[in-house]
Amino acid sequence: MDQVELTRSPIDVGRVLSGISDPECGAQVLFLGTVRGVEDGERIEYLEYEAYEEMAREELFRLCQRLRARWPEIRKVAIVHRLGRVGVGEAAVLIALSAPHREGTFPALAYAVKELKETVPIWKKEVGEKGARWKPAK
Amino acid sequence: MDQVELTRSPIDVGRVLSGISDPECGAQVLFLGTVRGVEDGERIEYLEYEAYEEMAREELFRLCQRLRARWPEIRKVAIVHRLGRVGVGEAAVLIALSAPHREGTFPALAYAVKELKETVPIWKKEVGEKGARWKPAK
Amino acid sequence: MKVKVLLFADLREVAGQGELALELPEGSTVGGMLRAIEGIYPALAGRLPQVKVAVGRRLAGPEAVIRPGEEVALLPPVGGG
Amino acid sequence: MKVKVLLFADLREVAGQGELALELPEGSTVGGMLRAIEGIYPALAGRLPQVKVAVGRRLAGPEAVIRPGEEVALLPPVGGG
Repeated sequence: MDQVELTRSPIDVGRVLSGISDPECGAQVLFLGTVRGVEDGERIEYLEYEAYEEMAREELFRLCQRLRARWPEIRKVAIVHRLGRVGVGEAAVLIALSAPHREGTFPALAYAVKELKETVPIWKKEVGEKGARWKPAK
Repeated sequence: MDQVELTRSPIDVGRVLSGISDPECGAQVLFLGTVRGVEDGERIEYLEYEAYEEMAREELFRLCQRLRARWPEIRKVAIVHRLGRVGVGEAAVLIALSAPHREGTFPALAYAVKELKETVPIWKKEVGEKGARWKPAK
Repeated sequence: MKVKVLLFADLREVAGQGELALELPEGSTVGGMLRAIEGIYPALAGRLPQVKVAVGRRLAGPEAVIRPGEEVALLPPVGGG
Repeated sequence: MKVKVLLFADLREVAGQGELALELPEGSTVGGMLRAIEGIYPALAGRLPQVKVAVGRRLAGPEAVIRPGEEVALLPPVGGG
């Protein structure tokens, strides 16, 4: 079961964790990407996310399919990404998954984060004291 | 900053995540180990955890030190483990850590979970429909 | 044929609009469309080499043919997360 | 010297008590203590080969000497998480 969400509201981690719980699963792993207050010495005010929403949702579901193809033991996946303005310290992205046992969940989570950053049409504008710039994935 | 806790109360994930947040950290990862309802086809009623509490706390702090030695970029670590009776679906253990960037956080989390299971004096009695047994780490 | 091309992020800002309305010959490819955009919107030209193109919400290479009515989008380097 | 030995999990259940009170010669080692326990508590003997010993809350090998007043514990295979 894949849950994919693009939202302009703060991410509710507890709700997402409840959503991936499963009586057959003993392992849940979660990545929470938050907005850093300083980048290369510059004080950051906020990030502004923009997406090609319809395609981003489809790419996120395709990412879930690739995850399940490589790690078939995964039971539930949830990916939530913020859009619009996200302040320092706030969560911009959450990826969580559950499986009966923990083996595989850590590389699966790492893979999911990397693929999200590299393949999903979402863009991030960083607004700091020196101005604003679009920041592609490193 | 290392937070280590042995508790007989349900684990509050939100509180732990708040505790590891840091304005310099963009990456938080979390492992939540929950009680499965079925083991090898047997319906499980609950787990009962017991610890050599003083030593377990010390071992958990030593585990945090080993983590930081291998992944110096880690900023905050939190490890919470339940003691006593833990019902099916409930979280028995939570490990969370934060770092400026995500690289390293996934293997660090995997290492922390493995080390916790193998080196910390905590024992688990599984109580199911066929009876009770002490279960060492696999 | 009329083709609507969606723009995002810095492309959208540079163009000052979220979409381009192009008139292309039937059977045009993605590569042909990019050359047309280069000619019509010189402000975008310098950024096009880094851009990926989605046709029908799927990445498409330069040889891909654009069919009438398909949704086309120019994707600058992504950076979610 | 008197040595208090903490028991946990199945060892605690098999012994029917959470600690053993031993009287050992000064300078006894962990290995010597285990042999003494084997003799005094035959019910525990079969489990001792799998047991690790903590002295002063640190794992200690069979040659380690137990000093008076130190906290000693028998640790069956652990299984947290």
